[in-house]
Amino acid sequence: MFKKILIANRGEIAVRVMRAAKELGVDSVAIFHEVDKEMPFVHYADYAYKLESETPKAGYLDIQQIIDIAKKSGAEAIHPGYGFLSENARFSQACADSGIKFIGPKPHAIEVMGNKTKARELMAKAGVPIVPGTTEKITDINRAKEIAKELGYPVLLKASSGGGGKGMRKVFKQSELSDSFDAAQRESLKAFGDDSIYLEKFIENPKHIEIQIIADEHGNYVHLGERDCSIQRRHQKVIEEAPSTVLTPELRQQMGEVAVNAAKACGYVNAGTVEFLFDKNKNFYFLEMNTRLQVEHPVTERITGLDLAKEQICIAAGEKLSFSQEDIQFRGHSIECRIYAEDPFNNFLPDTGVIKYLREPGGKGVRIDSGVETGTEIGIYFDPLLAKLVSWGKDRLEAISRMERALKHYTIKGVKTTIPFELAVMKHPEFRYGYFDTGFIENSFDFEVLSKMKAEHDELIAAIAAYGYRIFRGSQVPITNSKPHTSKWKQAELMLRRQG
Amino acid sequence: MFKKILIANRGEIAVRVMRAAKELGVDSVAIFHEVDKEMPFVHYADYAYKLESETPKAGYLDIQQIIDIAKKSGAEAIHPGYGFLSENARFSQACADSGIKFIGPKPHAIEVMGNKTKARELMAKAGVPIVPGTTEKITDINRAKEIAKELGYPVLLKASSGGGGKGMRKVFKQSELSDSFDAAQRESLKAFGDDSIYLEKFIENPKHIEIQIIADEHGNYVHLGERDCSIQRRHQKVIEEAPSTVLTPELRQQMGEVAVNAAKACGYVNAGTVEFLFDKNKNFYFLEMNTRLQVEHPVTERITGLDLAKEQICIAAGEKLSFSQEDIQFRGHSIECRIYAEDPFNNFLPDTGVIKYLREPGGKGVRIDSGVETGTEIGIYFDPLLAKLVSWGKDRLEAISRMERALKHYTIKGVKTTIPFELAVMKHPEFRYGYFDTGFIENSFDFEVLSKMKAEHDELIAAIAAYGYRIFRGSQVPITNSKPHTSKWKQAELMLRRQG
Amino acid sequence: MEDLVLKIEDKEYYTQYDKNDYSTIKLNGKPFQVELLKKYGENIFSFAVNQRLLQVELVVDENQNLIVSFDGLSYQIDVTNETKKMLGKFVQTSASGAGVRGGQIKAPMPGMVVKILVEPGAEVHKGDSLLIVEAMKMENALKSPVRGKVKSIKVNEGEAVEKDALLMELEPF
Amino acid sequence: MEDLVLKIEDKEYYTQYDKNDYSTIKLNGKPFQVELLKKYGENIFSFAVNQRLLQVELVVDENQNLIVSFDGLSYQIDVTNETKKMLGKFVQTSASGAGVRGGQIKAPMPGMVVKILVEPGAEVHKGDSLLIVEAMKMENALKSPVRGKVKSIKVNEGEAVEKDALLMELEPF
Repeated sequence: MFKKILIANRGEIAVRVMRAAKELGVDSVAIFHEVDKEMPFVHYADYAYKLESETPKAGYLDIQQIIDIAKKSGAEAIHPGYGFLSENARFSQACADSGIKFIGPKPHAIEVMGNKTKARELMAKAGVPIVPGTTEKITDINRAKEIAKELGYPVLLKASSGGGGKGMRKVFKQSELSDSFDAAQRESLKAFGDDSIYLEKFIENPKHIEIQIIADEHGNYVHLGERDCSIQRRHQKVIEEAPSTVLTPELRQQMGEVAVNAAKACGYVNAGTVEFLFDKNKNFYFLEMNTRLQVEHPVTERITGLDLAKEQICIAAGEKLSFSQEDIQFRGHSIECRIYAEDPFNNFLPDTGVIKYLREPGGKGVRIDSGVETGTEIGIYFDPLLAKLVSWGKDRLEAISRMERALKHYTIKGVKTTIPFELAVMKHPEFRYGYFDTGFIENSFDFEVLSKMKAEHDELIAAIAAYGYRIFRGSQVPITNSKPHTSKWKQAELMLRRQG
Repeated sequence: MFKKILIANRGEIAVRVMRAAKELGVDSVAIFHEVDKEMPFVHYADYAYKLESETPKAGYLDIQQIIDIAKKSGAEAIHPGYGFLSENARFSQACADSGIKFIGPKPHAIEVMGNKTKARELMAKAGVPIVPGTTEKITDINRAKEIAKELGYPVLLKASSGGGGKGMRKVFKQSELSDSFDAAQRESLKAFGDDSIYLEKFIENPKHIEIQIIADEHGNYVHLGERDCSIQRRHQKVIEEAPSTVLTPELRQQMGEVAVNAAKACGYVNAGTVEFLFDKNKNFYFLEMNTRLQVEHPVTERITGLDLAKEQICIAAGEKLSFSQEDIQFRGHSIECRIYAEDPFNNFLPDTGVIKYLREPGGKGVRIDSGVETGTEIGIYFDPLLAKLVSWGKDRLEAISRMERALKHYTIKGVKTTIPFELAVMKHPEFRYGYFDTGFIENSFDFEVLSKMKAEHDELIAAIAAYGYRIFRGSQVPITNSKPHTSKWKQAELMLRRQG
Repeated sequence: MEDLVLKIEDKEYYTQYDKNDYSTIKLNGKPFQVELLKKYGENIFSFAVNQRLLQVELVVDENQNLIVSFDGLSYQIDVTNETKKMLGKFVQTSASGAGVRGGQIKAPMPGMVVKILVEPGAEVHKGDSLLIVEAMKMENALKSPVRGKVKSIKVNEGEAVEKDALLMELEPF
Repeated sequence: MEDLVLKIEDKEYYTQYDKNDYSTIKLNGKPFQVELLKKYGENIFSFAVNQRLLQVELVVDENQNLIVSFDGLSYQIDVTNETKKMLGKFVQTSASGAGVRGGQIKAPMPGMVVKILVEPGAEVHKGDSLLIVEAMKMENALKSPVRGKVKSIKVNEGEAVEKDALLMELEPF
């Protein structure tokens, strides 16, 4: 096992990987840009090195500087987390060239799966079902029009070297194509430095179902069941769960085997996820493979009992998987709510500010993976994910009711968060009964619900407001912040004991 | 199901029961003495009523006042937590008389099991193995001397209506008997209002192993495996785990059946615990039955997946158990560390003060049941239990390594806590290999270890101290609390994007 | 203190105070017992209303409206102008609300103006996109809250803007 | 700043400062880079020492000793008297330490004196029980830290005492 590893990431995922390292007795090295100096992940590490870069983000993407720090610090391996360099084949290669172990797949697997066109070809060859579409990189709007006509509307535009919903656009009719193509190109260029776009048949309102797989360097492959990540806003997941309400054990088995074949086809090593679109007729189509740990990995951890981040480190250290397919058993149900600094009342617009008060829920069946604390400043430099709240229950309804009580107690002041939205989803009949797809927020979720939640407490709020006005007017707040004088009580208690 | 229940307790256990209520959609009513006004449990409730009493503790023991509040608030049932009125048969009776459901066993079961003498008789009749000893309540030192001689030293003195280690004394030779008897009587009188003492043969360095049972009102009994609670200081548990390292599946089955028989013998309903002394030859002897939820119930919850507090409420609402003995499966290993405001470097002397900084661990496999927050004042009125930290792992070593990383991150400033001690136990070879008994702290644990933990970081601490002295001298602290001016960064970032 | 009328969302509460008892308040004739149990820090309080516990944040916005936040939801309380003035003296004023206020379109967060979709003098309908601001890698269309005319545009495409910067002024019809 | 000698537990560190660089410190000739990264609030800091992160609490006790707390352990740092004096001006003094100090037996916490086990003038050995104080329902025997003679007893049985109250004075042999 390694003695020391570097975590080339920030926020909650850096903390999560460091926890795994600590439990394995491995020291963690954090890297951080000056703006992140006070973030919890820096101070959770055993060692921390500052990144020098023009912008905060550039530091976390600076392959050479990160490898230099790894060498200087004596780190033997690098965990990339998700985002940043996690799916960058050049980084994986640069690590290998420097004699540092990359905790993730080999460059080849990242490269193939990072290229939608190559990935589709490979998957088709491996017998993995794929969505009808082109294998051509398109930068010309006229060519895009031709292809869209062939496929038939609706079509989906995707950044050809993208991921995470950036540069993605649905187009329902030809008149919308031009504007959407422009926007997709702009976003794609900024996010990935490549403005080529890929077109495919748009599967309307599918479920997003993905299979977690894991593979060691000794040719052992295991699938760990599915996650249903259909609750999305802006094509980005916001609530995930395992297992899915729509899979039978047979279908789970079948999709698991397909996912393992997909992984084998690219010689995959380490933890990875094969994403599928799942339509109303229970057909599933390969969407993409994420060659890294996912944000939503905790729901799989919770129902399997495995620690995926620890498994990743052990695999990179050359260990064999300590379990086989037959050992994997699922227990109960787990849900994750991503807590974003966004305003659900205003189209999930990201919010910034300083967290001036933070109170986290706890107790049975509740897990929090957080990257923030009271006093943390949420800036504009990075994605606005603050923390992940994960619940477990012996069945889905218990997981939901536990999530509800946890969300209600989760208090974050200073920035707007997705918590009220997630609370409303937990109460939503379609979500509760499991009938939902990726169109849930657009088609099923009535944002008026959030306003109705207010009406429930109108009267109590009015009473507090009335009290507030009186206090403010008299400038007289009848609250004793000072504790009652203790010696009075103590004296009384002690006297009583003497008599007793 | 009830609409509203009252929780006749305070601190972490009140919060724990309220969480269960919230998940069942039941409103919680807190009761609190003025000194507890700012404690989290009050503000976690849906409703809160103030207790009027001469001393803080007296309020939580005032049966009539609590029942009056229950009626006034519309609560249909009362959960007593542990301690206070939880094992008071008169309280269970008074609830029944007032038409309020007591969430716990019937008065008869509490009464029988609360009386060591009666309990022994009943258990002997039910075929439960018991420790040799008297069935006589003793208040006369001369009678105590006679009996001790008969049993042969060492003997154990116990408050005849006691529990929790109060009024308990080991006596190894006759010359010590008189002093110990006096002290046991004094403590017993204060704690339970009864100075009668009970003598039994002292089993040297047994393990303390207890079986969790649960029973509904329809005659269904299920046992939920054991907890090993052998790590004790002052006869009070401080670290517990499930399963125990010394039980075989057969022995677990056998002890489980004995525990169910014990429960059946007193017509037990609700959750309860049958405690056993477990000697070196794997003999087990009935110690007592706790007719309430235990502090350490979370470790059983974690390996069975059940929510015992919710089950209690459902049982009191007249529901049948939703599982049978065959449904109970154990998964992995769970450990609980009780976080006390005590000084492990000074004989676990309770500490008082204000928690001026609190940081709790989180992440996979970690559960915290806490009763405090930053700003909470820890006074002298109640037991110094601040919180419980519970870890789970796929095996015992993973549970231990996870507990270690969680304890290391758990920061409580303002009062001394048991955390450094618990960290040292996790590293202790005898604990790690599972060879320990109730004599662990007295016989096996070398408190010098705590000093040695210091030596590890001597040099780093010296460097900080040296830096500190220089700063203090110059009164010049080179730390920027203010964040770097964001608009500079933002401007740079935005400029870059425009160019990119 | 004299009685006042509070308005929350679209409901009105006629509020009567008890001269001698701070904690007794009548709303539309219905009595409430209000007790302030705890202060958590900056503007966060734990109240008991008829023994019901609520943790709320109280702030006053730039227009002297009291904003009560509870369970992640914000309630704006309207009162008479006279009451507002008194209020301003005692409670900390929150960071000004962002987004749209009256006919002013403000930047809801720091970002860059990517595209301006309307011209001065243009007529816009409620819901029409006015301009696109990029922040945190995402493009966000700012939409018109009213039907009206574009009075003036205060920014240019490609311009970096601070939170709350005035972007555009509308003249509602 | 001139060099000084720090003592932690029983180890001595000869400390040399760099005139121009605050963060460079030599201990017994070995160089350390110390950086103060963050302040959490009252006396709690996050330091990096040779990039190694430590969250510590720094307080100064009543005797002007610097106390560094780390991972639940407390380290007492001894320096020359002169250094202590300067120090006192800049760091908050912690609540006074309780228990036994010199020949004085103090109450380690608020409680009640249940029993006094020795008489004035009595000779006591190290570890002998002197008196029993009850707190939080538990009886705690206070033991003699030294071999010596009981000089005076300042409390009576049944008396309630505050934390740090002087209970007894011993004259060590």
